[in-house]
Amino acid sequence: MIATVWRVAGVGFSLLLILIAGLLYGVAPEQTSFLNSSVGDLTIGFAVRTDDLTVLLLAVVGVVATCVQVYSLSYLHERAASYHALVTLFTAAMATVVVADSLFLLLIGWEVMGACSYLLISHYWERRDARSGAVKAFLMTRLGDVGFLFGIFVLGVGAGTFRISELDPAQISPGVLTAGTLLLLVGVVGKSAQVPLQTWLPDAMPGPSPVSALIHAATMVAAGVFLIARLYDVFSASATTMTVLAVIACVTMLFAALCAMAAVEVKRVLAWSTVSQLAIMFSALSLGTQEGRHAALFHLVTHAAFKGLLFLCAGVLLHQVGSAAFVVLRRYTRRGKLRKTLRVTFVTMTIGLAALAGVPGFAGFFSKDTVLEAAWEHAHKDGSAIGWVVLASVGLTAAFTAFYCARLWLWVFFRTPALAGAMGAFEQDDPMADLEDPDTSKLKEAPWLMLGPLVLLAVAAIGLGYVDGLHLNWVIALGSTVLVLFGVLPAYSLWSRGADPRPVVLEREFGMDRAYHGLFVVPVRWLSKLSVLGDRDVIGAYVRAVGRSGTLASQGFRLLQTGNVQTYLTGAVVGVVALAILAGVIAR
Amino acid sequence: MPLVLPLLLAVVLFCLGVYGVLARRNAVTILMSLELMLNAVNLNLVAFDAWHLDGLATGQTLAVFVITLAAAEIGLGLAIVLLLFRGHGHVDADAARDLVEHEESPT
Amino acid sequence: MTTALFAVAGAVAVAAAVMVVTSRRIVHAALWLVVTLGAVAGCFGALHAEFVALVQILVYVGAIVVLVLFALMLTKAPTNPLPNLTTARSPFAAAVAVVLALLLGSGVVFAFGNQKIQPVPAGSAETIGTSIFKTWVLPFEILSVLLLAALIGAIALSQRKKED
Amino acid sequence: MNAILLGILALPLLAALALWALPIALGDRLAALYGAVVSGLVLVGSVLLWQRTEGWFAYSGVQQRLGDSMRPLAAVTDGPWIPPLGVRFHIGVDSISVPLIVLTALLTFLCCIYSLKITPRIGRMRSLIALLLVIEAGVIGAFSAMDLVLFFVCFEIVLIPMWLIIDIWGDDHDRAGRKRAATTFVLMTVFGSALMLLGFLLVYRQAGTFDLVQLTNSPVLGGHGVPLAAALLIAVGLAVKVPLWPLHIWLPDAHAKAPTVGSVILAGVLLKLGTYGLIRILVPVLPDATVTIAPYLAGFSTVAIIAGSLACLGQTDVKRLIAYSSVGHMGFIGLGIASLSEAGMQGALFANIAHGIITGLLFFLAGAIKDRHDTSDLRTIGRALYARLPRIGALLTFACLASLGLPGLAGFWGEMLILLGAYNPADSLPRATYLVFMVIAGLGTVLTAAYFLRLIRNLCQGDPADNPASAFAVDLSRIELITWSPLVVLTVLLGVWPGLLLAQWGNL
Repeated sequence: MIATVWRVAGVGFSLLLILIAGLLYGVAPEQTSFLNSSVGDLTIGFAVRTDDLTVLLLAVVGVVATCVQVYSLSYLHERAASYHALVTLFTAAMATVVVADSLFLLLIGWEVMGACSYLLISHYWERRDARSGAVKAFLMTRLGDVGFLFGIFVLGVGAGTFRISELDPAQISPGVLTAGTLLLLVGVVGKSAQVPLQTWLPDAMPGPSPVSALIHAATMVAAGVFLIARLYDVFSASATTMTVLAVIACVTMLFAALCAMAAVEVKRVLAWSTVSQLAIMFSALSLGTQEGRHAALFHLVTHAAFKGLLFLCAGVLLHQVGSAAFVVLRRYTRRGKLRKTLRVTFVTMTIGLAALAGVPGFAGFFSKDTVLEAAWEHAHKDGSAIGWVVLASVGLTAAFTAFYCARLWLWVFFRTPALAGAMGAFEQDDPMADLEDPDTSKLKEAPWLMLGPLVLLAVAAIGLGYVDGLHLNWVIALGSTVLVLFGVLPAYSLWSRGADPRPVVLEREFGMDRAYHGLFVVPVRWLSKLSVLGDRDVIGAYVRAVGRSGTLASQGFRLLQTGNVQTYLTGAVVGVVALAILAGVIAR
Repeated sequence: MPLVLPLLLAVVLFCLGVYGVLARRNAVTILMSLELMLNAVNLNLVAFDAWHLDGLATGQTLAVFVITLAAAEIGLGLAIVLLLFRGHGHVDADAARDLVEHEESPT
Repeated sequence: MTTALFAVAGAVAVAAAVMVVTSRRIVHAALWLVVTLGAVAGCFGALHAEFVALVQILVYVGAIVVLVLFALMLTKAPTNPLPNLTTARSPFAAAVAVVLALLLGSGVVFAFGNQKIQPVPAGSAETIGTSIFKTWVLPFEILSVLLLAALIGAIALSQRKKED
Repeated sequence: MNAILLGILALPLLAALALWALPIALGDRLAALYGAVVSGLVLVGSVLLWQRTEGWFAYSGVQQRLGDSMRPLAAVTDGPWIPPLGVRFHIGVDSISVPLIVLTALLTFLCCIYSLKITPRIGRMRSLIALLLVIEAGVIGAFSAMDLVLFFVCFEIVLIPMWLIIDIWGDDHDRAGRKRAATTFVLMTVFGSALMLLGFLLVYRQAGTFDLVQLTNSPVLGGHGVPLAAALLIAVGLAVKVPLWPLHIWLPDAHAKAPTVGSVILAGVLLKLGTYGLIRILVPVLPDATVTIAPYLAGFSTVAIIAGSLACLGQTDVKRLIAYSSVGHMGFIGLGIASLSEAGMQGALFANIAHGIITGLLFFLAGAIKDRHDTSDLRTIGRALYARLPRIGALLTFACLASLGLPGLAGFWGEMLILLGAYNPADSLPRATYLVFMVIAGLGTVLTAAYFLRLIRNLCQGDPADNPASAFAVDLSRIELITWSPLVVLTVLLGVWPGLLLAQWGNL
């Protein structure tokens, strides 16, 4: 009963968000603040605002949340009540972030999202990887949030107010501005899993797929982009932060794309792809121009649509086939079995992958092109080095993206023409996986409750491209299509030869996860043992020593009691004499 | 006669008494030296009475009282010495170590 | 003249006291005690405190020393010279006594260095009797109670246990 | 007004004495009921005291002298108590002490209700309730004392009952451990309060009065010499109680061996005496000396945060873990006080209340888990608590998230204001060191998150197949729900609307 209540509440709330977004569309931007209390000369309080950015994000969050809630109705049955409640709480937190005008209200939404993602990743808490993935996710985002909090302090105290609308970059001294924005950047990097703090997103995949779709594709990780867009004039006012952002974005883009190319599980590929696409949005923002901001937001919207779609399709694969690993899915590709039975999923996943790869005509193509155009204009007209770097890296990433999308698509849905189905491609670590025919009798299409959202998102993945008007720069459009081809052809040729050469360094994702474990987790565990022993043996020893010294002293004095009456008398007389002398001395 | 003469005599007698009490081994000789100390006190009282002359002969009265007190005290002292003798067979004050604290097991 | 008498008696008293404290034979120590007490009684006489002198001889020499001699007899005190007369601490005790003597002596000399005693005979039994029974009646009565208590105490202490 | 204050002071004491006078045959439930009624009255009385007091009476900024316009205390009763010593029975409340008094009354009331059904295995309920009431009276007396000696007396009254509670009703398996823990607790605290008394006497010698109101108006100036010595003594004395880092080792043992009710009162209320003493006595009365020792106090507090969190990471006993987390949180409060800025002070006061509520809830939960498994050792309790005791597991997760300072819950605002205070401390304090402390404290919050999540992972999550439910593990009972729901509601209320408390200290 509780489960149905929360299911209805979940779907209702996300629909409500869409309704609010609709109502607020076109309303003049204004802010209201409430529950303020003053601390010294600063006021700590809450404030909300509505403007075009809020409406846009509310719409995106609403749509994706509705799709996820509906999808989860049939996807998930055990512990549904807590699941739906947490997803609703998450959606509310994301809405708070989007609507907040006071930095503290934004921080509250920001960290409640982190907590919800922790709880939802560990939804299947009987699985080991879910437990460890959840803790890693929360700690890394929490580390980022500490930087975020310090950033709020620096900016708030510098500008004398914690209200976003009142943050005027002119009043804040450049040093404080750069420090504040850099610290906020730490929070953003933590939350959107950019390079230094990126290892938690791929490990967050054991969570249910709808959660991955909502949190780790569309909303939470995009909150960083939203924050920079919201504080865009503050961020663009400090050049150093922009260069740092550009560097981080470009590095993450290439890093994530390379890792995606070597991943062997559908959700992990999509996770790395999300990190890479987010980096593209950040690179657009780092240009510092209004076109950059517009391109980033446009890419954010389209990305939310097609990445959400892809994760939900992966969910269907997981739900129907039981696993999303290439090695398992390949067994069902004989005579196109997978394609024919999961027909709708196949079509929608193809649309999603096409949009992600940037195949012309799909939403991804248009949004990536706006990013390329913004980079080109910034580089060409303003002649800034960042422009050229961003242009080059986005182009390269487009090619890589096309490569891993085609690889994923071909390996999952199509049987390689190579001899004996290219046994060695994925199975070298799974010796008993002979490619015999699994009984595909039980394989059947997902229920309509799951397919509905897929179709809706598929339509969005195509339609959204045209929503922003068709002002295309033909040269760049042609260039990006060529890049996509450069990505797809190698994938096709490798697939046709049945080989999947995964370099070890990419497979282990540059060893960063093990390095972090060695650098931080092991020393902290060692320090904790030291602290516990320190308390028990070092400080405890001193306290016990004080106690022991008491008893030792008393034993010492007991020796004086010899039992001889005369010694006592002598002692007494000596005492009297001494006192008499003392009295004499003092009297003088 | 200078007042200080009897007082110095009393001091000497008193200190001899103290030495006797602290140094002598036999309990009875301790009591004897105690008597010496009391005599020194009497001497002091009488000397001050002669010097002060308050008309009431306070010093000498107190001397008489001290003498009676000494009598009572020596009676009891000797009773105790007899008990010591009966208990231990000797009256050596140095050897009577009953008051010592026995080393019980530390708690 | 009284000063000379007093000095002689004092010297005798001190000599006898030294012998009491240091003599090796305990019975001799008791007898030297008699001489000391007699000399002190002489000193009282020199200070014109005749009644106190007489009481001193009567009570001290007559009663207390006799009691001591009885005690010596009862505790079978050896008459031959004792080998270890004083305890190991005697030098320390002597030092303490000497320091005490110096302290008290200096105190007395410092306080009453130049005082003189006028020889006014006021020690007769009649003056002592009037002062005891006029001003010092209460202490006198309490003293009698004290003597009674001492008496009972002595008896209780020397009670022979039924069993042994 | 002062009748109410006198009432809530005298009522628990008289009730305790009356309880002892009653015949032994008084049943446990009846005694608990009696305790509940009395502490309920005290709670109502304390809430009545909560009226719009004119902000913080004591001394705020280091330079900004309070001037003559001393804000009047509420509910003042001022009578001569020991005339020759000049000691007066001077009690009064203002916006600092009222929230703490309400917290004390609430926690004691919840403990009495909790004891209606759930009683420790050994010892009689009758004297336990009486001891709780005596502690409540002592603590409320300390919070409202406006005279140094009266504060000291109330500070001491509280010790012996807590010692008895740990000693008699403690962990029934380990008798020697119980006794050692209780004795270490009392001896270290008494050592601390002896030093504090020395400090008070030095202050008396300097200022000539014990009265806090006069001392705050004409504080003992001078950053070196006797005022510094007095400040040091008082600081060390209170630091034992706070507890700050090197003097904290009595806390884990005391909590591990105390009964549930004892732990809640010890953590929720007794620790606040130390921080309240710092705010009420050290800062206003010895301003310049406090400025001299503030960086060291901040240093020790930061070490306490890190050492406490690290120690938690290595714990296997639930109650010891929560006790060490209290060391970490009190380290935060110490840092807030040592920053001597408005934000820092308000953060410390807010964190005081928040810590009392959240750690009270945590100890109730730990006690419930311990009673159900008869041990508080994580390894023997087993894992997958979500499967066996879903509601208690959910509540434990909520309490852990609140305690690690999740924004939106009470734990966040205190720590955030403290970090803000450390960001711009009072002008006379070395800004650079405080920035370093702020960064370390920030990392401390990550460590705090680490050990709480580790607790949830090792206790609540896990494969239910290999963790069968223990025999008498019944999930949340009705009495527990009633006792804990006020704490949960307060945590959320203070988290969503911090203005409720911050407005009290608004115009510093």
